[in-house]
Amino acid sequence: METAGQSLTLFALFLPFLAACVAPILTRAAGHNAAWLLALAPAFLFVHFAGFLGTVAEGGTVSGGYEWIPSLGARFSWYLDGLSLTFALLISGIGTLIVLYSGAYLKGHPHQGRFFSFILMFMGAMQGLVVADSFLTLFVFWELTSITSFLLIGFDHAREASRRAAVQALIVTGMGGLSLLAGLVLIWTMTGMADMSALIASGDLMRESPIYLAALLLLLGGAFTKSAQVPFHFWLPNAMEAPTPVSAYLHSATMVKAGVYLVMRLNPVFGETVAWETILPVFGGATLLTGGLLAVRQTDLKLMLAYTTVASLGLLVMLTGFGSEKAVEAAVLYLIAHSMFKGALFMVAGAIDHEAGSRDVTKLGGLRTAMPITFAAALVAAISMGGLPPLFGFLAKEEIYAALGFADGWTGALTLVAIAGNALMFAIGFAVALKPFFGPKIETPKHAHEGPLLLWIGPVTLSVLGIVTAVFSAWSHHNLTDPMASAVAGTSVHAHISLIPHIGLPLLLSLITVVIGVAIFMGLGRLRGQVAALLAAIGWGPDRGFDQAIAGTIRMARAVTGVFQHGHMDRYMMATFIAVALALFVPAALFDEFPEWPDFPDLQFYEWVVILIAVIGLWSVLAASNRLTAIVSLGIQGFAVALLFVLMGAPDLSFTQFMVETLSVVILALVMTRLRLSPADHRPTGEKTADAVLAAACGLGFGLMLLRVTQGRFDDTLSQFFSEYSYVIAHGRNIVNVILVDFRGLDTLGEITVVMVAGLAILALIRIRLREREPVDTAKAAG
Amino acid sequence: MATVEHTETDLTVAMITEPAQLVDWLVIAPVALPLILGAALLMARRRTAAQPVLAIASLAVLFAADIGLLWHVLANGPAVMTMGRWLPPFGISFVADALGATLVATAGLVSLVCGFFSINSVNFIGQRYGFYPFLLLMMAGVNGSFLTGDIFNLYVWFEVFLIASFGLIILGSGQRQIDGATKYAILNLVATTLFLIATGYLYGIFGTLNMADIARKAPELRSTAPLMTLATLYLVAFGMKAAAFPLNFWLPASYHTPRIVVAALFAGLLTKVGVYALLRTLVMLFPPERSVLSTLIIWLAIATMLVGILGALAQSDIRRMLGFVVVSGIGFMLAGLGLGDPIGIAGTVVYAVHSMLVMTALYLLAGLMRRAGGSYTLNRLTGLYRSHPLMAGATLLLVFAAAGLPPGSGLWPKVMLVQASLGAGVWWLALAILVTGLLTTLALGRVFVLAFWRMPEEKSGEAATIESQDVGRGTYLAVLVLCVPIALIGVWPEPLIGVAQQAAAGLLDPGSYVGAVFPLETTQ
Amino acid sequence: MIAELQNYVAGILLIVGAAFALVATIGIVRLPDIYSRMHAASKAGTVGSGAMLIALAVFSDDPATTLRAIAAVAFLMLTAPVSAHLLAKAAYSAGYRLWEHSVVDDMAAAAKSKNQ
Amino acid sequence: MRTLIFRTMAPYLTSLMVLFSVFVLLRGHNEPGGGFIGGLIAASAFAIYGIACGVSPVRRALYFHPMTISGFGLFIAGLSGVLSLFTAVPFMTGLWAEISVLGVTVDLSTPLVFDIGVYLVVLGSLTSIALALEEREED
Amino acid sequence: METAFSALVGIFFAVAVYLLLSKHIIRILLGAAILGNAVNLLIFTAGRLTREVPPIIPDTLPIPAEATANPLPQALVLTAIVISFSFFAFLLVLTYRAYQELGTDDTEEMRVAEPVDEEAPPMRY
Amino acid sequence: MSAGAHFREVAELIAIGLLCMSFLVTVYRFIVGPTLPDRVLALDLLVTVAIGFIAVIGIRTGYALYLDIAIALGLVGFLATVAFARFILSRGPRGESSIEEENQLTVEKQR
Amino acid sequence: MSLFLINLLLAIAWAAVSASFTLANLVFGFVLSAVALYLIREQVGYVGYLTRSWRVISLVALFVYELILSAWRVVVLVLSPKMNVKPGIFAYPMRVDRDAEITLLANLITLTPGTLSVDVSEDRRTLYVHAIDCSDPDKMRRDIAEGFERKILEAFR
Ligand code: NA
Ligand code: NA
Repeated sequence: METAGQSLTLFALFLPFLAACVAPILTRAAGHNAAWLLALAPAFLFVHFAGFLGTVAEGGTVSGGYEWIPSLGARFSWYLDGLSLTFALLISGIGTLIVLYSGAYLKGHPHQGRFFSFILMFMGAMQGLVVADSFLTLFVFWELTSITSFLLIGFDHAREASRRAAVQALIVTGMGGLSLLAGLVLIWTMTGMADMSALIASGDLMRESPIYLAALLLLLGGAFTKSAQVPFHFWLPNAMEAPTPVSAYLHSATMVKAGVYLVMRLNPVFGETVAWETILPVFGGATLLTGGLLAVRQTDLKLMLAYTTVASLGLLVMLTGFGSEKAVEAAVLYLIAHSMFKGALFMVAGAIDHEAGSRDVTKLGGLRTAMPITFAAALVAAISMGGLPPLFGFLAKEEIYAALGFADGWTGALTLVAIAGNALMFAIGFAVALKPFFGPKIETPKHAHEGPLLLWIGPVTLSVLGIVTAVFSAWSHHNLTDPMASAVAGTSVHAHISLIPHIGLPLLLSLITVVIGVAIFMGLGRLRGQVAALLAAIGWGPDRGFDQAIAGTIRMARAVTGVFQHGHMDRYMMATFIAVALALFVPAALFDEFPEWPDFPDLQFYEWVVILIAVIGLWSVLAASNRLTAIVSLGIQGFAVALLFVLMGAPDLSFTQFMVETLSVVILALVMTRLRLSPADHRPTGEKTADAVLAAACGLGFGLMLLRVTQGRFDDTLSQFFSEYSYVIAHGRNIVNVILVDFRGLDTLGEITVVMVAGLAILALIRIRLREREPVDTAKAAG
Repeated sequence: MATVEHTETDLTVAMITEPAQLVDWLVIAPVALPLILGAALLMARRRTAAQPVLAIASLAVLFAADIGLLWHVLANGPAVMTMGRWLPPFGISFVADALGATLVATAGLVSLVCGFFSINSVNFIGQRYGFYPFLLLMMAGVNGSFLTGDIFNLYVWFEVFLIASFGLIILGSGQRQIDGATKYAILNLVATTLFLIATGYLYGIFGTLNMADIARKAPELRSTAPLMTLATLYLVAFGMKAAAFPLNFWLPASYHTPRIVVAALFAGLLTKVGVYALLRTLVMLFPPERSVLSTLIIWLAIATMLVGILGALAQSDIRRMLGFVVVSGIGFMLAGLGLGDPIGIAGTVVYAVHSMLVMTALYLLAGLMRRAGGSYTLNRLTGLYRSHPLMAGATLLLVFAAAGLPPGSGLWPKVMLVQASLGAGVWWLALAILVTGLLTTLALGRVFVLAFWRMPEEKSGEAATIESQDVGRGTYLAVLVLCVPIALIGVWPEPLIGVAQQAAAGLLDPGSYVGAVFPLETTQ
Repeated sequence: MIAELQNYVAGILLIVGAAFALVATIGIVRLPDIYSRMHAASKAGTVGSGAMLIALAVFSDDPATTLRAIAAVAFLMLTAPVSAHLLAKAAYSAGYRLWEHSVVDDMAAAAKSKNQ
Repeated sequence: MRTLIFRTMAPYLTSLMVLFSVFVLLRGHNEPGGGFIGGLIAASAFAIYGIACGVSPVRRALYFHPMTISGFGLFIAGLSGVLSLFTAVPFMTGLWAEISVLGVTVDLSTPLVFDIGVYLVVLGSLTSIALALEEREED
Repeated sequence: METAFSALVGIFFAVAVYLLLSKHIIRILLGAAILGNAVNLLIFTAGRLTREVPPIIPDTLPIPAEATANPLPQALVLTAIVISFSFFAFLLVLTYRAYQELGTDDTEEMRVAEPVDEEAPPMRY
Repeated sequence: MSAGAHFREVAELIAIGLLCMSFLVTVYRFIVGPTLPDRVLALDLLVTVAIGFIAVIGIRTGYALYLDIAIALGLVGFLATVAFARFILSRGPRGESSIEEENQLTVEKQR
Repeated sequence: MSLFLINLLLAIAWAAVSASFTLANLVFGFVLSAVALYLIREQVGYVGYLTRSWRVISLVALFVYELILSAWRVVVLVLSPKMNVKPGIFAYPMRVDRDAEITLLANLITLTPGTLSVDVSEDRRTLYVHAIDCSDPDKMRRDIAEGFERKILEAFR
């Protein structure tokens, strides 16, 4: 691990964030042309990571990192094998194109700088995610992708649909993030492994671990939400509210693939088990079909693409969970292909929208002459998507069928699912690529013509790359597919597929797919109507469910809050004392902390009398027919307490108690003078009884506890000390006073602070109102 | 008058003979400084113009002292000063360990920031009737609570900050303030009285009040004294102070009523003192009792988290919502307490620091939003994203921080607490923590979406009745200043987590604490 | 000898004082209205407690204590009539009526004539 | 309360009580009493004065606002603790000095200063409360 | 003695709690005042009781001649009395102001901070 | 023990007994009322009796220091009465219904 | 002059309560009482002369005597099995007209047998006195006029 390389990688990982910081400034200075400069950041990343291609192709890995949170045993570390490297290259490569594309797409937008900033941050997050080694690094970047995508999806924030989509994405992927966190931490806590590299090296350990299933489900929770697997698929099409560059980026190469990345990453550890090979194909297959079918219904170019993305993600998950090296290889090929053609198609859709002013496939037509370059790019991408030669998509499609085969009922079913899904995607792909361009020219809101260089350079590049990588399949296999597939499979895998197809079952299946696809393409309009009717019949979906869940949560929250935060002071107080009573009795009962039965107290008769007076005073406060009597009664009990202090050798206390009691009564009387109070407490007897029972319980509990405490031996070391040194060192004969001003002077300091603050607070309470009423300072006399 | 005889006595049996170093004074400075300066400010009550300047200068000095103390403690271990030179446990000891020093430093920062914020938001009347003295004296109370090593003295400092908080809450003197203050005052008074009651019992059992002394005596007394009931009483008392379910009601009933800077201070400081006291008593003094209570505490933690965050979701007024978010945060801190292992306790400490910063910032931010958008209610606030992008940025950071998402500080305590609960096999606690995180995202995310993203023309109903005002730069700055440590902790939490682990270790094994207080008897 | 005398005098004063106090309290129970009761409280009560304070003064050997006890009596004498007066005036002004069998009420007459 | 008898008596009672309060304050270190009780007595004295003669005379009599007195009390109580900074002993360590005035030795000590601080705080705060409440009566 | 005092403390607490549970703040205040006394007696009793001998050192001796009442709880109670008195005074004036502002001392009618018909938050986005 | 001392001790006990009776009788008046001034008067007398009580305790225990409490009581006990008088005075002229009720009570009691 | 006297008296009172008649304590007491008097400076008006102090003393003696007598009458009244009282409030026209004298008179009346000062009329000429036995108000008026009021006038004029 050479340090220079390490720090360069670190720099590369932070570069997008740095670029994000300067983006607004740059954009303010250079307008949309800032895109050229800003694109240098992902380009740098691309070049930097491309430098590792050789090492990784040779089966090596690149890892590095820095101490980050040693206290938790977490490093900021990265780990590059075939899987991460391929992803890194896709992210930075497509990222470069997207930045350029955004330059044109949002040209003149008042917040273009902000947009650059967000998309670069997102890119940084995504980049970090795929190269992260330590769990915490991974998780942080994972959550950052959720957050930045929230900002991107809500970029068009003035529209409620955008905001809803953003919240939806945040909540759904956030939920997944939490699940992921739980899974990672579970593994971390139970096995002590804190790094991906360590985890993938210990598959057997994991598979036999008792936490296997829990960890698997938690991690898949993260992956499935992020990758929009049924039933979490709904957020992805809604996210199309975002500006098209976002869709092109997030939903082709990056965010949604984070889940796929995670699933692939975990394959060597969690794969080859029944759970893995059941859950993944089932969910993936369901997602494939759902996505495909729902795509049919759409007329918006972006939404059509979005649902096919859902379908593709399902396909990828299904393949990864299939459980063979071939399937892994197919998944890898398809992933690379998908990133290129889907990115290109989204950008095309955006370009059409940008230039023609509409994305509705039924309202577009005949644009091929107006937008020839775009058209060409779209066509090439659609060919790849349809799995036709000579594009990379073809290789992927062939390999898929080769992998699935028709070995048994299970694989057969999956194959059928794959065929259905692929056919649907084939149809949609061509619908997107052909319908707007062919047929009679339809007038569009804007007069359509070819966009500027920045707008088409992206799709063209990706389309061309689709051809190049397919033609030079040996190179791409060596450098991308094989290392990545090896990493996913956990063993060395070599792809042999090329544009020259093997005659056999896979080719046959491909042909079937094409035939069905063409049929669907032809009958797309009718099929659209049928699917729409079907969905209308069902009438409910997770998307509506989301709204209901949110509203329901808020309603439930209001209900729960109404129960606990009801605003009734007396019930708050009751809760408090119920807690107190429980605290006094339950532990005492469970741990035998009640006092022993006491002897009858040996008091002098006058002591009894004083106690009696106290009790009478208390009773009188309770029984007072009006509150004024109660106040005077208060004086009686305080007075009795003061006498008790006299009898128990506490002159200072008695002194103070007398004074304080008197002053309390004085202040009470002064205040009462101004209050017009209706006579006391007319509550129902039931309430009074409940209060009385609770009060009696608290009183009994406090009394018993005190008795128990005083029955124990008492350690009077402190008081001995005070008696001994009060005069000798502290020069005071009144030990209580010496404690107050010397031994424990700090208590007194706090106490007088309380007195002073209370005085000031009371002054404020009284005066502020006085001033409000009379603006002129009446307190002038106050000096 | 009795005459004083200056007899020669052997002082070593009663007093500490080593001279106090200047650096030892750092232990008392966080209390002595604000107290004396607060008193001085009160004397200068009529010089309203000078009040903020003097107060902020005082708070700055205080913060510098806090930092000095933290630095000293981290470098040299717990620092002790026993007042009046009396040997502990006879004099009142102040003990600054990692926990106390960290919380004091955080509180110092929070108060300084709120001091800045107050320049624009505290009017003449507020200044004249003691806003700044209240603020400084509340800091004295809060710092005293964090640093004192004597349980009765802790009660005194509780009361100091409580009464100062009363003063702050009523300064507005409107109907809402008065109503809120009434409930706040009465319920909090009951809570502190419960604390005092428990302390009375404790004194009757132990005959001492020095916490280090209690910690070392507890094992002997465990078999004979009703420590279980005592510990439960402390749980109830401090649980209520900390606003733990089901005794949390006072907080949402009052925290939204005072002026916003006051609410920010309260949210940042006060409930944390309750949590701190829970840590000190249950973890340091009564560890076996704490383990018995741990299941209960964990369920209370879960309930606090969920009830808190559901309460937040139910609100339309941002301030009320934040009150519930504070409660929910208490649940997180209780979780660590309930788990009671090093990582859980450290998680609680990290959460406490995080919450002090974030909740203060959020309340201040609510104040900014009110000034910029003319309202506190989500039903009326709109369009701030366009008009106040910087505020939007700060809001995002704070929302993510509160929800425990990167790059905010809240991620780390969440991770630690999940780690601790999964480590302890308490998966439902982990679940609750994560669900609460999600619901926090939803609740606060909605604030951002509605107040910032939503545009004014869309909003239904009448226009905001209050004209939006100019947002003062100083105020802005205050919030941004708080954002810096929040983001910093989010990105590089190591220092804080390290300190928190030190704090947790100190609580779980009070040997160093006891040793610092009783240096001569370390072999005990 | 002096000590014995002190004991006896103090003892007698104590009993007398306590008896006065008791009579005062009986008085406030037996007498018919607030104004009459005040007579008992402000006279017998004060004399009773004063006697007991003087008992303390007599009993104590310390001149300081003796002086303070006498001072206490003086303070008592100073405050007792003022509080009685205030209470009576307040009660009267507030409208608490005299006992129905009272024979004269010049104050009411004065008030009536003033109102007319 | 506008009664001639009370109004005439109150000033004398007040000064008597203030005297007594100082007495209680000063001997508190050796016998029952001290700053707190002294302060309470003094505050009661001013409360009586205020009730009898109205608030303004009391305010003029005190010259300083009662809360300022209270603040000053806390200030000197706090400072008395800080004095020990200069003798290298902890906060609030009692320092004792004998000062000879007119041939009589007077003991000055920080605990005494502290207790005076307590006295002033209590006096100031409670008087402030009483006067503020009494003032409300008058408007 | 401690037994009798424990019982008395129990009664004090019971009465205090009963009053605190009222709906009227004035009664709550009376409860708070009694609660303060209850706690003071509790602390005082917890430090164990000694009849009549105050903790004061005679003029002629350097230390007390006989066992005195425990001075520490006295000091603690003194502190507590002062504090609870301050709080009591504050609460009282607060009640008075509440009465002025809200026209009631019935907590059921004091619903400004937590209004009965609180606005629901927006359900949309 | 000398005869005088013995006598004094007996006298102390008698005095305490009488004072205790006084306390209880006063408290009786307090509870019975019926008017607020009656109760205030009872409280005032209670304080006066307490002064005597403290004096007795002072003699009984030999601690003269209790005297100071008696002095303070004498000075401030009166404060409570003043405050209540003030209170009675200020609410009186408004002709509040509760006073009417109290008068009613008084009349009934006396019949 | 009069202020000085009161000051001195207070200083002596101080020495008495603090039980130390050393010079220092007296001086200290004097300073303290000066401060205490300063606080009430506005209210301190006319005060009698030292030269008539003996009359004051005789007034005090009369007062103490009357007080004990009064207490005794209360005892008799209260303990008599059949309580035969004829209470009432009578007006007493005063000759004294200075505040201090009125106050003194009123207080003395209160502390003496069967009478209690309720109020002073607004014109400060009439003292309303509650008497427990008001069967003959004129006799009571006479007693006061020739007893306390005369003594007061002697002592202070
Ligand atoms: Na609090
Ligand atoms: Na209290």
